[in-house]
Amino acid sequence: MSLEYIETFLFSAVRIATPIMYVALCSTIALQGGLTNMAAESMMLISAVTGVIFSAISQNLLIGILAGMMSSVLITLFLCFAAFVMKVDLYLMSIALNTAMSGATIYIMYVTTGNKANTAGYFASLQMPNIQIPIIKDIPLIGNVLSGHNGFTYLAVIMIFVVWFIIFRTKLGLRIRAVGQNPQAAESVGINPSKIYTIAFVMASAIASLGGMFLSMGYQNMFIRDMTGGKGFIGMAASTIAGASPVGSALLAVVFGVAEAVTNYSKLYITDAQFLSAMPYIITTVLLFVLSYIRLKNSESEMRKRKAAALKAHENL
Amino acid sequence: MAKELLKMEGITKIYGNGFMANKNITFTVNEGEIHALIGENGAGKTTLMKILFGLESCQEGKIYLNGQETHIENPLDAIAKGVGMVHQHFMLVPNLSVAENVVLGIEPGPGQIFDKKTAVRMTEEASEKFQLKVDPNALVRDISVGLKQKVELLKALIRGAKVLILDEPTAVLTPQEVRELFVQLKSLKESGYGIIFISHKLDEVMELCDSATILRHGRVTGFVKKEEMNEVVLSRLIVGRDVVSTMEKDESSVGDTVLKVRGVTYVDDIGKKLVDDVSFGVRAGEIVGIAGVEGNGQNEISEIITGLLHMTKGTVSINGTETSGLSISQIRKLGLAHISEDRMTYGCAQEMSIYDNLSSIYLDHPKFTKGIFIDQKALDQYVKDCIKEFEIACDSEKSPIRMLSGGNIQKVIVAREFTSGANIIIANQPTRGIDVGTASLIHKLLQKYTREKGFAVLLISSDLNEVMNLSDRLLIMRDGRIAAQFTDMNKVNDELMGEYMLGIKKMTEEERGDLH
Amino acid sequence: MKKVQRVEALFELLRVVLGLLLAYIITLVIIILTSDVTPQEVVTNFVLGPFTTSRRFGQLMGKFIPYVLGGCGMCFIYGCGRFNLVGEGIVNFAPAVACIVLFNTPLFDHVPWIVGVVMLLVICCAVGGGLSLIPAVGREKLKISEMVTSIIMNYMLLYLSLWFLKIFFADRSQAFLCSPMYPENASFFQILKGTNLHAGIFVSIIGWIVACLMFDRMRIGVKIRICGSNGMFAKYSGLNTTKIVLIAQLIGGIYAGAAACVDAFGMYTRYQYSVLTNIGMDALVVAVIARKKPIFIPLAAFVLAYIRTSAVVLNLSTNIPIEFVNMMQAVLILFVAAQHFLKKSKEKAIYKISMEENKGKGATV
Amino acid sequence: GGSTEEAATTAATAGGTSTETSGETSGGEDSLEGKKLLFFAFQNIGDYGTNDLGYYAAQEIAEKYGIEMTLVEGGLDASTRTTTLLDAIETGGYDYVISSSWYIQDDLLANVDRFPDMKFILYDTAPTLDLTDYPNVFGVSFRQDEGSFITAVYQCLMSENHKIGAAANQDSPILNDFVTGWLAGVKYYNDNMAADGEEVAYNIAYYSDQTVQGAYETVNVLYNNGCDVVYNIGGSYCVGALNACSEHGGIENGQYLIGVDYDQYTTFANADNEVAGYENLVTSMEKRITQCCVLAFDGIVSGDMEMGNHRFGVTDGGTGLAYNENYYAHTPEDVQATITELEEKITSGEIVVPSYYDLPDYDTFAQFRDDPEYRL
Ligand SMILES: Nc1ncnc2c1ncn2[C@@H]1O[C@H](COP(=O)(O)OP(=O)(O)OP(=O)(O)O)[C@@H](O)[C@H]1O
Ligand SMILES: Nc1ncnc2c1ncn2[C@@H]1O[C@H](COP(=O)(O)OP(=O)(O)OP(=O)(O)O)[C@@H](O)[C@H]1O
Ligand SMILES: [Mg+2]
Ligand SMILES: [Mg+2]
Repeated sequence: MSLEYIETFLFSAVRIATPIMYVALCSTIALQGGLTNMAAESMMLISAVTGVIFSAISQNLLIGILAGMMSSVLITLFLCFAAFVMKVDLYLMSIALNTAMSGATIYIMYVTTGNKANTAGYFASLQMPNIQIPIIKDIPLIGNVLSGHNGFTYLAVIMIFVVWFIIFRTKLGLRIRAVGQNPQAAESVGINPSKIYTIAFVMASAIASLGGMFLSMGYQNMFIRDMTGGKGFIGMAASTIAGASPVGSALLAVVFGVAEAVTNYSKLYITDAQFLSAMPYIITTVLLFVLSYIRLKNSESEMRKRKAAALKAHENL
Repeated sequence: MAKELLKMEGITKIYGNGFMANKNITFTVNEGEIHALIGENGAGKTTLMKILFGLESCQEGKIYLNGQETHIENPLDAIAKGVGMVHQHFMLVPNLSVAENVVLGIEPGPGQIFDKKTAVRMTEEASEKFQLKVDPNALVRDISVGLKQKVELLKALIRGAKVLILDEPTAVLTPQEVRELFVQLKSLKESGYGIIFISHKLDEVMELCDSATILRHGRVTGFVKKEEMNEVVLSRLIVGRDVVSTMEKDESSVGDTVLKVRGVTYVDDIGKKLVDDVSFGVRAGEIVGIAGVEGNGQNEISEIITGLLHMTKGTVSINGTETSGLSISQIRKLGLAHISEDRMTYGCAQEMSIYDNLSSIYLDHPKFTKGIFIDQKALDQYVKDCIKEFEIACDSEKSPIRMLSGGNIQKVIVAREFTSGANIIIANQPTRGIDVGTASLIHKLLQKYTREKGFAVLLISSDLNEVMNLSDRLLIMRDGRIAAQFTDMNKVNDELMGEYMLGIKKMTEEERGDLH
Repeated sequence: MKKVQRVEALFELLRVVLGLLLAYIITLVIIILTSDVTPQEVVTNFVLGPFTTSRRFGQLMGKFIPYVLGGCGMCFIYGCGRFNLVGEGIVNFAPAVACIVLFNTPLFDHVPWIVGVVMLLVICCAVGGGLSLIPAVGREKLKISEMVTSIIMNYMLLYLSLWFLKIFFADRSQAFLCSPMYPENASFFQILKGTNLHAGIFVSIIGWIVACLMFDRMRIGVKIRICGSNGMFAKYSGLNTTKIVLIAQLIGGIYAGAAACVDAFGMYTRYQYSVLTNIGMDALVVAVIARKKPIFIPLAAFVLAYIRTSAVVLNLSTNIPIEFVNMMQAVLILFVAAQHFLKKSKEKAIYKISMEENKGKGATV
Repeated sequence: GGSTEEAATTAATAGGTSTETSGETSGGEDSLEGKKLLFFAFQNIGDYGTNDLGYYAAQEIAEKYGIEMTLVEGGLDASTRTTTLLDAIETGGYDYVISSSWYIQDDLLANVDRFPDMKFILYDTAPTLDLTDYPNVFGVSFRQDEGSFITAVYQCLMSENHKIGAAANQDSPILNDFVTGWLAGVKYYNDNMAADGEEVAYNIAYYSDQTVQGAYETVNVLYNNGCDVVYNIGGSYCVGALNACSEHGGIENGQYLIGVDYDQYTTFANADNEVAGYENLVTSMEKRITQCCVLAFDGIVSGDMEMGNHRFGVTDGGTGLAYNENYYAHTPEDVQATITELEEKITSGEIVVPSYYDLPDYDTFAQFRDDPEYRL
């Protein structure tokens, strides 16, 4: 296997990991607030289509991205209204929203273009450019793997830090964590948990929207129906497995990226396309079980140790 | 005349289920005053305070702060207006540090950035100023209950509260901690704070408070100044009857020890020893009472016996069979029934019908099942009998149990447990928060089943009258151990029990005698 | 108290009916505003469409049949508070396994129709039950969100069933990837010729009756309801909550398997799923509309099948994409499942009653 | 739904003018006035693939004969697809129906006898389909194997790396017919045309999912693995393949892409909105659905063609490479000559291209695909 081959393989792993990373970070924020964000799929879908339409109409990438983000925030506000004001079960509403957005994006596409499959021939969407990183690009292996990616990919890396900072270094982050662990406690000091949930979800939706727009405005330059294809759920699984740690979630997203890249490259040797398609999901499921098992055993043994130590301390008294 | 800090006037609160928890309540708190709010469990004290703190809204009534009428929309509003509350159950975030908990909601730092160092400094300063020593960097989940209480106080004080609400702050404290708390509260009072103190312990109220408002069934039944306070007056206002009404007791014909607890120790998840090497037994035909301040291991004992909790060490045997390794249903089959202290969590499923609630423990019982089906006829008959025998007031056995009043819910639970075919009953707070009529019905039933059917009853209660009146033998728990046993109930009185419960006195093993 | 109970029941009903109406109206307005279709066209096609021809009505019934079974299954799963959505994947996967047996073994040779169909059902149900246990066990034993596992598994099952189709029973003479035609003894015949109303409806009816019996009359049903209503109480009553919750999800899986069976072998002449069918998700919606009570499932299933068929008819005559119904579904769930929808009015009504009752009491005390 | 009416009204005016292709049927045209044509897209139009190609045919027919055309889309919900079609047929009063055979064939054939006066054109049928019992159905199937055979040889001739690739949309029968012909082409080149040691290696990869992204990832892997001329057998997802090709430098960098189904280069070049990277499409293997459907319609109307399943191949122009400006610009003359020669050999029957449908079973095909030494 040549070096070049490995490089291109790793490069594509990073690319594939990008949207998963966004979703993982988005789910991380929600998980820190004590909730599972099941609606990442819809957040991505709506922003993907809105971003394309607005960037094509305005011929301005920034406006496109902002519009995409806004659309994602808007549907998230609807979700929050349903879940925290009208008290619909959050998961139920998220699932309903996912179905709704799959339909709504098709409907929007139909109303604006008359086409129900994709926007390719109708909107010339602007694309986030690929970026060469000055110094890094000249380092042998690393340069070819890490440089030359889409702008959204680097933005995702920045987002890891941003999310970490928000959660662990800001007032809002403290409140999110507090609400996540004990909403009553937060409420007793005047923090409105519903408000914090909403803010957390809105932030999450902004991040997820970048993932959605990476698909339609970075990776491709068009919107295609149901183009997220379950990435939202894989990202959610990543952050669940990583225990809501921003860095851990991002790393796991890369692991999933590698898994999918392996799947893609296996095509040259294994022609069982359908089986290969199932691979990333099989890997995720297995990881989910194995890592959860390890985590459970660890925390159990930790608890046993703590108990034993306490018992000993008492006996020594 | 001291300045009036707070006045609540004509407060009426009806919960979503149509239950009236507060009815036309009026009371005032002055500057530099500790005002007691007392009443039985369920009298509506917490509800009233939740209204004041903006956690619940009321249908009628006005609130005045410093003489001005105000509307308190939410806790933030309350805090801004100088009301602070220390809740009955701690409102702390376990995985955050003390400092983070203290400043939560008023975090220091420029803009949105959280400045942890300043937070720690603020906590240190406040802890200095109010003489509440805490370690700002410790994680809350690792500190003791007493310290947690201090963190709660700090939380309220650092926000500049002038009116402090303390909802049963002493329930979980050790006597030393209570002493310490009282010193701190008195010094706060000197500095002009107005404090609302909720407690079930009359001695504490009489020692600490300047005046008291008494509630019963959501209504004010009296207002007493410090000079007029004495136990008789207060308890009469609280329960609406004279406390000293000992029930007639038959001589018991006691049998074998059917419930044996031997060397039971329980250490909780964070390593705290909640039950410490407890051994005792209950014989057929006797009621053994366990008294103690809540949180001294009584609950854990009852949960260990019933199998809800797994002990760390020791053995429990029921009718001669050890329970370790058995499931709850297997333990029940050995002849154990259980009235849980937490009615709404363990005792019933609110959304389900009375019928389903009555049948919950019979779903594997041969008498009520036909293969995979339920024997509808047998069960219908059983439910009808229960409703009749236990005088459960309901329109239909198919209506959800949450529609019933607390007393009637308790009757359903008692009916189910008493008729389950068990001969040992763990009755944990069987009459908490229910009306006098139902309470005395339950008392009569307990006695009847013990005397006539030879049941063994373990009665755990924080209601001293109840344990004193019903028990044939009384144990007192303190710090997870049995601190005392009384076999002659005529020699027991409130004060004596109090001393043991509060740890002022402790019996030696000889004094305790045979625990069976 | 009786009055309070009546008010509660009334508001419960009102919530469902109003929710449906609102969702309906909102969607109609959106369609009329955003497309060039006239309100008249919308009403004739969308509102009345499903009842205009027997084929359309048959199409409605074709959707209704699996919805009933899937919805009953979700009553058990969702009823015990779990979000196990693997039903979606089961719909694709279980018939694929059944097809392997059908086409690769002699089991179905020369057996009468009833035996063949029962065998199909047994296989699908067994596969469905087994699959739904995977997320369930993950949740109860390892604390993995059953929702995350099940959703990931759905994609896995989709591709695995395509893989099975390809390697085990694809009809290589066809233009696209599909199985050979089902033999007559392994499919549900059409009851109304030329429509989708097929014999699977008998399975649905039986399944529904069994679900109702199980829910109300069988021990397991009561146990599941207790677990769903209050897990702590269930534990206290001596019920093995872990086992019961697992069984509930097993039942849900079995029902999903049955739904898969009637859909795959009733609606189509060959196995030809190539994407997820959405029946699993729709089953959840059906269960929500039915308020998790199997007795109301046929009604709820009919409502959803009606809405979905309306969309097809509208698409047929105006080319408006079918998928807009998905938007409607979200609004519907919002109102039907919202605890706060109409809560204020309900509280006011209850407040009034209890004030009156208290007044009455005051007089007698 | 504006598109349907538009087509109908423009068709009315253009009816009499388009005589150049159907001069011999001039008499019959007037009698088509007032007739109705249904085009049923088994999924959705706008997919740049089989749905669109059929739609173009329907539009062209409507225009040419001045008949009213209605579009109905089946969508992605399989459970409503066939009933939607039957519903449309029963309620619309059509005279002609054009549809792809995919997914709807069985149900349609089971019902066609109820509409003896209606004529059906089913395109992209399996060559094995026997329509003798269905006198009103015209099947259009293709020798995609022949076209792909030529494509493979062309790729071999063009490849600098001696390594070529094909990405197939799905591991399904029709696509495997493409693959069979393509493999035969590569092997034919290696056996008969390549100099010693100059044999061409090949890679085949199936998409993992039928999406633009799936095409992109798959084609990307082929280029990464050193294939410099790649045949993308997935017309709807060409944009993804183009993306991958452009990222590898495109034609300027010696990386070629070959499209499928229709002349994708010309179509994209003429599109209102530029499709990025289209200039890298050196040619396409055309499977002329549009033309053949129109041809079939002409034949039915004029009575020149018998009903039944017809198979269009290189001989009658049904399949073959698109000789467009880009092809001429980038293909050396000797290669062009070789390709023309090859076409003639197929037409004359000197070369017989194996079809997937002739293979005894899937395993034979799999062996042929996976083992470079295996010959049929
Ligand atoms: N959310 C609620 N909905 C309906 N009823 C409630 C609710 N919360 C409390 N209640 C009922 O209101 C009554 C008063 O409760 P409250 O908590 O105020 O009592 P309390 O005086 O604080 O009792 P304790 O001494 O046990 O703390 C009780 O009967 C309780 O069951
Ligand atoms: N935590 C709670 N949440 C919801 N409802 C509650 C709660 N606690 C109590 N209730 C309801 O409050 C109502 C009154 O409860 P409470 O125990 O005070 O009864 P009560 O008025 O004293 O009646 P009784 O005279 O039978 O004791 C009942 O309808 C009960 O179901
Ligand atoms: Mg209270
Ligand atoms: Mg009461």
